[in-house]
Amino acid sequence: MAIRANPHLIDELELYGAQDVVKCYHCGNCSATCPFSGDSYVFPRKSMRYLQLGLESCLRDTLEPWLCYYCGECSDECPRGAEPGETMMSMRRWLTARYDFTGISALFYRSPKAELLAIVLLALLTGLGFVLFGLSQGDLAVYSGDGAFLPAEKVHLFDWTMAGVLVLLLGINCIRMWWFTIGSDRSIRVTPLLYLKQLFQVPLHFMTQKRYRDCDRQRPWAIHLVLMLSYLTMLILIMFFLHRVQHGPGIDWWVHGFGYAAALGLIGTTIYALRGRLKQSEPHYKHSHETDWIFLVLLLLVSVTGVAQHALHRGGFEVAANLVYVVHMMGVVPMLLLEVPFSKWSHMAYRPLAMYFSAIHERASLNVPADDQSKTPAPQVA
Amino acid sequence: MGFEPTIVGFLCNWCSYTGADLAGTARIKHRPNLRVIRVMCSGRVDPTFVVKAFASGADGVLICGCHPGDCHYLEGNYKTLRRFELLKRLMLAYGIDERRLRLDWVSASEGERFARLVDEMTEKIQPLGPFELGPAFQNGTDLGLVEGITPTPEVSHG
Amino acid sequence: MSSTNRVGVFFCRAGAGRLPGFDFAEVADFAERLPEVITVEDLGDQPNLAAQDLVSTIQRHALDRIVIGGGSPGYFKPVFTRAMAEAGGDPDEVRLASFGELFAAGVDDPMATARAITACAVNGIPFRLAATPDRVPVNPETLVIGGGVAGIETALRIASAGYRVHMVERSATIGGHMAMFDKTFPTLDCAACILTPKMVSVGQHELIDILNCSEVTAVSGSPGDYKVTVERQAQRVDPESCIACHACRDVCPTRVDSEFDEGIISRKAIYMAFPQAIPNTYVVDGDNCRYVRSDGEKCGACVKKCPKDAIDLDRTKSTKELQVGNVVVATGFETFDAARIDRYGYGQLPNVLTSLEFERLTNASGPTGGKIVTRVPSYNKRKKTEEWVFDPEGPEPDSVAIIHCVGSRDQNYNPYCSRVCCMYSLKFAHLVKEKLPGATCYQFYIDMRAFGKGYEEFFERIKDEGVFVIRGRSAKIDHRYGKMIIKGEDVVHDRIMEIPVDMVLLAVGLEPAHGTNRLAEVLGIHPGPDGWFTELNYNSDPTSTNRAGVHVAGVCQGPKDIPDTVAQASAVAARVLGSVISGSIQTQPATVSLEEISRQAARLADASV
Amino acid sequence: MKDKCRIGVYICNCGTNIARVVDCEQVCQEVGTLPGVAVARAYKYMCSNPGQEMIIHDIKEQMLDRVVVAACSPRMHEPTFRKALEASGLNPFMLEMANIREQCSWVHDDPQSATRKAIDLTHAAIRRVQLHEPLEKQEAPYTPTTLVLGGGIAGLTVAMELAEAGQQVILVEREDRLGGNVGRVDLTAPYLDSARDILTEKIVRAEASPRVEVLLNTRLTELKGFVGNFTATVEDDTGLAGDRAVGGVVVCTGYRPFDAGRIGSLGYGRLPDVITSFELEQQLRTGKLKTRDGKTPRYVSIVHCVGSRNARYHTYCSRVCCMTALKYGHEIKSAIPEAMITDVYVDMLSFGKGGEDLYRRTSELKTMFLMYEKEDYPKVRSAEPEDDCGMLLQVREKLSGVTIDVPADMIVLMVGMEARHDGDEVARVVGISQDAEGWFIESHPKLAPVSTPTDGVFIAGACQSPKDIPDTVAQARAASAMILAYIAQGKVEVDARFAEVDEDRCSGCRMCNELCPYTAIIYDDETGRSAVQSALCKACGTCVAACPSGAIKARHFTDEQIIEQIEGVLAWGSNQPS
Repeated sequence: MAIRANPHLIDELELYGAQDVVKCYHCGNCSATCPFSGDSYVFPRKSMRYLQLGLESCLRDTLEPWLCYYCGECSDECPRGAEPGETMMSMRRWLTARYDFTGISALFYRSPKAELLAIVLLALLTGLGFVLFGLSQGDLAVYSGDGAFLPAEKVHLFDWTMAGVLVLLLGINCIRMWWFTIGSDRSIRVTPLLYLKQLFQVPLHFMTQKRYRDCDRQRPWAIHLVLMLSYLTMLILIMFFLHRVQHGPGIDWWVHGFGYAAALGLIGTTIYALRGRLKQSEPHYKHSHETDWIFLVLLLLVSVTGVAQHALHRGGFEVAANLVYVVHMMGVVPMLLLEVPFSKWSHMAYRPLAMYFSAIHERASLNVPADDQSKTPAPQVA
Repeated sequence: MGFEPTIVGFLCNWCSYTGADLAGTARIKHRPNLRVIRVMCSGRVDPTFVVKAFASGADGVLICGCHPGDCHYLEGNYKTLRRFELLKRLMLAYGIDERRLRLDWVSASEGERFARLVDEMTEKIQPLGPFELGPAFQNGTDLGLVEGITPTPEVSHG
Repeated sequence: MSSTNRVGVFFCRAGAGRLPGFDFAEVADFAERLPEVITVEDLGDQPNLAAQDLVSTIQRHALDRIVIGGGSPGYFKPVFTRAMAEAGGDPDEVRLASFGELFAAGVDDPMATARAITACAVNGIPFRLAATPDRVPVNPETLVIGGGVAGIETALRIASAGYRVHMVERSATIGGHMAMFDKTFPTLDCAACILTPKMVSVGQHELIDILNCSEVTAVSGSPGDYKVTVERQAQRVDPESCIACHACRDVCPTRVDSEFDEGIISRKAIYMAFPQAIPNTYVVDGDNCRYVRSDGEKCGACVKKCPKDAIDLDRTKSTKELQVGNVVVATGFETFDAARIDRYGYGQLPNVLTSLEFERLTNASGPTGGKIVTRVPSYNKRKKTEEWVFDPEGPEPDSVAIIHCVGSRDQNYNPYCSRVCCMYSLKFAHLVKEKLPGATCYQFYIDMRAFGKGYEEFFERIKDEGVFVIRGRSAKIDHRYGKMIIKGEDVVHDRIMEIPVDMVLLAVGLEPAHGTNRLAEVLGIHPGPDGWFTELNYNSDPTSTNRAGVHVAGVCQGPKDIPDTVAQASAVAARVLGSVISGSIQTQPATVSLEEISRQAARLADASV
Repeated sequence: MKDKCRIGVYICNCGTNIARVVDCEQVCQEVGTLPGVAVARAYKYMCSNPGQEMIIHDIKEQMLDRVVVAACSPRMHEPTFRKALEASGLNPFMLEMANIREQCSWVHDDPQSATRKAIDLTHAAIRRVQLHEPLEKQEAPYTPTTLVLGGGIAGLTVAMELAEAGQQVILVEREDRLGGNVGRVDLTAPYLDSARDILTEKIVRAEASPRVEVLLNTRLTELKGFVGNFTATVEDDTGLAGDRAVGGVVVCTGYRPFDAGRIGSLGYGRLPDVITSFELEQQLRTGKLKTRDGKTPRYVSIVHCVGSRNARYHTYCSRVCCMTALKYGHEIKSAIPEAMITDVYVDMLSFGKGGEDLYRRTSELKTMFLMYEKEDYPKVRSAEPEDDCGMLLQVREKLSGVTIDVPADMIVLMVGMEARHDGDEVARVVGISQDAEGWFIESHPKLAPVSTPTDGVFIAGACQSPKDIPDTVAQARAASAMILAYIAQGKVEVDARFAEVDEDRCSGCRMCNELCPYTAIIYDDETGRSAVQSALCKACGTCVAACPSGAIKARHFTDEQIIEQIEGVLAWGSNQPS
């Protein structure tokens, strides 16, 4: 069956940042340059072709954009300036929107203004909510302990509720991702055992980003890993030790020690990334979608306010600490609620999942009698 | 080792000789049995040349010209065609197998056709074995058909 | 056509990259004052124009002729034509005032030319028709710069008509790159068989003077009568006396890389580029000669050895003044420096060769006598180092990969297509298959550009010979376990190829010869953005330049294969002969008066009625 | 006479071209002992300067009076070696060549039999050359008027080039207007300049020039005579014929577009909105870019290689279609900015100056490029109402591996170039040949790209093979250069190889008079003998073969020479014990 070409898809992807893909003339240089492109997955060229031809379903069902870590080698050596790296990035944005069943993601990527508006609204709502809540039950001059403006156990409860919502939203999106990429693929048969056997891939890739390290340039991997681990540390601290985190004014080194390290990591890497994007210092910083800026700014804001409330609390400026806490929450809530399921941050789920799915796919397709896999091409006699 | 016949080819300068050259530039391999003699036009091929060739030990004779209608000299090859009919009868009279003599058309662009022609002709003559002068032929020579035009008889063979 | 046209002039700046520093306002101002012009609009650099807006503009002003001005106004013509048709006007009355072409070629007063072009378009007459050239007397002698196949062809054509030609060649021999080639595509006849007889004819022709080891340093004068200064390196071997006996070469102690053999073997400091060189005499490479470098202190062995006393190492460079009517520039090309792309490993990996190196390797008169072998390590006693050399008895490669578009079609290097690489790569594949029937041969290409007579047939034949053609540009060459691994994507079969090969041939593209810019300055002509000389008009005058009597032939105008080069070189000869036979040369008019335009327009209108 | 011959025999290795298969040393040794042979040498490149010098040196030093060169085809280098003989003071006709490259080393693999053949051929040449006679070249005046066949861009360029050099031109055009196929084009690739401006200039100048005689609706029906002295018979539509004396002829008859209807799957002729590139050009010129039912197309598809690069139609590439298609991309986008353009191609041949740039710019317009396998043409069908487009084009897209339906309201077929249907008539009249595809054959693609085997007749432009405008103009000028060189010389050398009648032996039967295709043999009533007019004779030798009394002699192809050659090629075989 022939698939109908959709000449408009390329316009759509342009909104997601794929401005230069039109220039590609398919020399294949990018795929051959990419250290990940190999036996079972050959990219980025093929995905770029799907995009140029508007083969929406092919593009939706591919895992390839998630296998790319954007080292930028391909873009550097592209003879036409087609920016394959950035195109893959844009496809990841587009895929995020496709996995998202609510359509919010698509709205945000296509119209960053809408995202900004949503963030501001949600922030104001959060701020208002927390101020009203704080005033209703606590004292603005108390940061922790009894009568705290924002008591840790309540915030804790709030955090866990929010986490529940996030997991639900992201979970549905992840299932959709599974359906598109594996579930609906009739050409392979995946046994439950295989799913189980490969499950280790998810935490492995989540924690180590080990594939990223195979890129020729290792620095981006290191930066990304620091950011990722810092964030994870912070997440654990907040989700499980919030009480001890907020406790003070004395320093609880067992908790705060980790907190300091994580905060340093977060602030350091976000500033590095922002600086890089401003100066376009590295290939993967050359092109910035509006959502990239929003994400980084939010993350920096949240980290800085987190550190600030901690410092103010230690310094005895309880009122200021509480106010900054509110601002902190005004950053945290939109960041988590909007970025995690609908925008850039969803990739922390999709990427390890993609590694998992690709490993499954690879093994499952080994069972299928494959066409000629030999390295030497058949003579192309007409 | 099989018998390798020697064939004398009369090729017109404009089409067939060029076609044979084209077979060369295109490296179309063929049997090495043909010995080409260039004439300006296939119409130049005097029947005595053919007789002379057989008399001198050729196992076959191939005459090639431009395709009918394409002659560089407008209609020289038509004249060849008419003359060829006569020649065939002469061959018959001499008792020469008619497969040993062939007239065909090769244009300047038909290198491949030329190569095929040489191969075909060689393969056809091979089973016939070396050409032997029949008595009739010798009589013919005695009659002076060939003698008349043979130049200075004192030429020694290399 | 009545003389009361209602003309609208529209300026489109988009794509004005061809017009650096162009003052649109000035031309617009000029256009406004032309009698028939009703409206002048500057449409800025919007790339897309809405037909509906244009229709209403046309109807509002009741325009019956439209002139689009700009660098490449043709890009906007269809929408104007459509608008004109929809507005009920005559679609043929959409005229172009294209400034780009003359700008690129370079004219003395570009704004005056732009005004004239606009006025011509407003009057509905092509600029080239209105601008009738003047004729000035011409000196019948011609200077040909460059002794490659283009220069040779031009010189022979002119000389065979009975006119004198001076041929200036930078290197020691004429013949250029073609003399280095083994076979030529697609007929595979040997380059030497075609070229050397022509070289012989040039050398023997009494009307052709060859000035080898010479360069043009200054040109003055006006069209039809140019004074040219040629600087000639010291002629240390008297060409009249030299009998090419090699005695001098045998005693010369200095070895340098042979330019003719692309450095894969060496030559002496006194040398003849190749045995068939024209002029067929030895020359001294002053930069490397031990005697010259030491100011006569050392060596001088060749002088004593010469049986004809033809060598005088103390001679110095000389200059020569020539008076000519026409100058033909045929300076050709040099190949892209493959070392610029480090992932191909050229210069590091001994068996990565450029196309010219392979031409020499496979050439019967080359260093291996035409045997295709790989380089092997060998101890150089003189330099006391290990180096990789071609040994005629060395190992033959089992597999050869050919990478197309090296340095071409790549915005990081040269964005243009070099036009000949596809075909010569196919030729290489054939030579490999012919000489090493057991070898495997791979071609990595992007688009197969087999466009000439018999080329596509040649491509088919190469495929039938069992050459693997892989669509996909190879990205890199790794070196593992003593083999080179070439990595590329086979984009048609969607797989990554990692093929171990013994030899890689880089189909390097063409670049303007060094010194092109300086020569352009000396001659007052213009190299384009890619560095090739700009012709006066791409379509109708592909061999003339903005300076009357200065012509471009062959690759220096843009990459070309041999048949196209020969055709273009003969075309230049036609221009030269046309002028010398008629005794006068046409100047290139850059402007034309308004009176002349209206006079011509009236004539044209009468003619077409 | 023969005994006293001193023959020099030179065997060329041609690099390895000959030496790879033929053992040149063995040839040298074997023929060196033949009677009459004074010297036999083998050398790497006989045609190079040292090679020629060697021959000249030997002629002088060894007192040679005849030379045999065993090398490439005489069609290639006979003139070269003749010049060498001349340079040494020998008559150029004292040369004979043995073709041991094209007809031996290049076509045989077995060294032994190839060497045998080379020896036989060389032997024959040695035998033949002994009977060569010095012939004197003759000169004839050159008429400085040129006949240009075809009024397209090539013909107009030749005409103007010659007219501007002050020479007379007769421009013969079969149609009722000048301009040819370029006249149907609006803008040129890659800079989108006006084709009309280029043509108008040339046409107006040609029509106004007192030196150019333009004959419209006219054909060349006969060309008699020889270089410098042709008589051309031109005939117009009404059957009115006239003779013109011309010195040279330039054939610029161009091409015709491929008939797209021959490829059924593309739907040309079946579906109204499948049009050819020439029809699109017409729409662009008139500003009416519409589908057949008057709508503005939203989807336009351009299909490359229609009739080109396909063994069933034409194997060759038509060279200009890719660039033209890229140009259309821009033009359609300009006329209809909202249109979606798809470009279905095989390989993108944007090779000329500015070509790659045009390709990139067309890509940037979001043109969708689809690649199909050569010969696997897309299939066009009418769309269903729900498809929201006029037609669907099914392409097996190579770079994605997916079969794709491309929506299209208008499909433009880039029809290739084809040799004109009247090419064979032209070829016959002017005496040139055509290749298998019908293109005129040049003498040599690199040595003489515009010359033909008939002296004084040149070819230029797309009648030789597909070409774009700059290449056509270059070729047209190249042909002008050849003509101008003749004009500058003012004379031509006439082939010394003509037939002669031995009056003593001629019986006056007049058989030859009828046979001669050039009516060069005239019967003299007074003497009762026939005589050949040497300038008209083209040396075919038909009369020689036919003369019952053997009275006619073909100079340089005498009966004796040919018979000697026959004996030569067979000499070795007859010496062998059978």
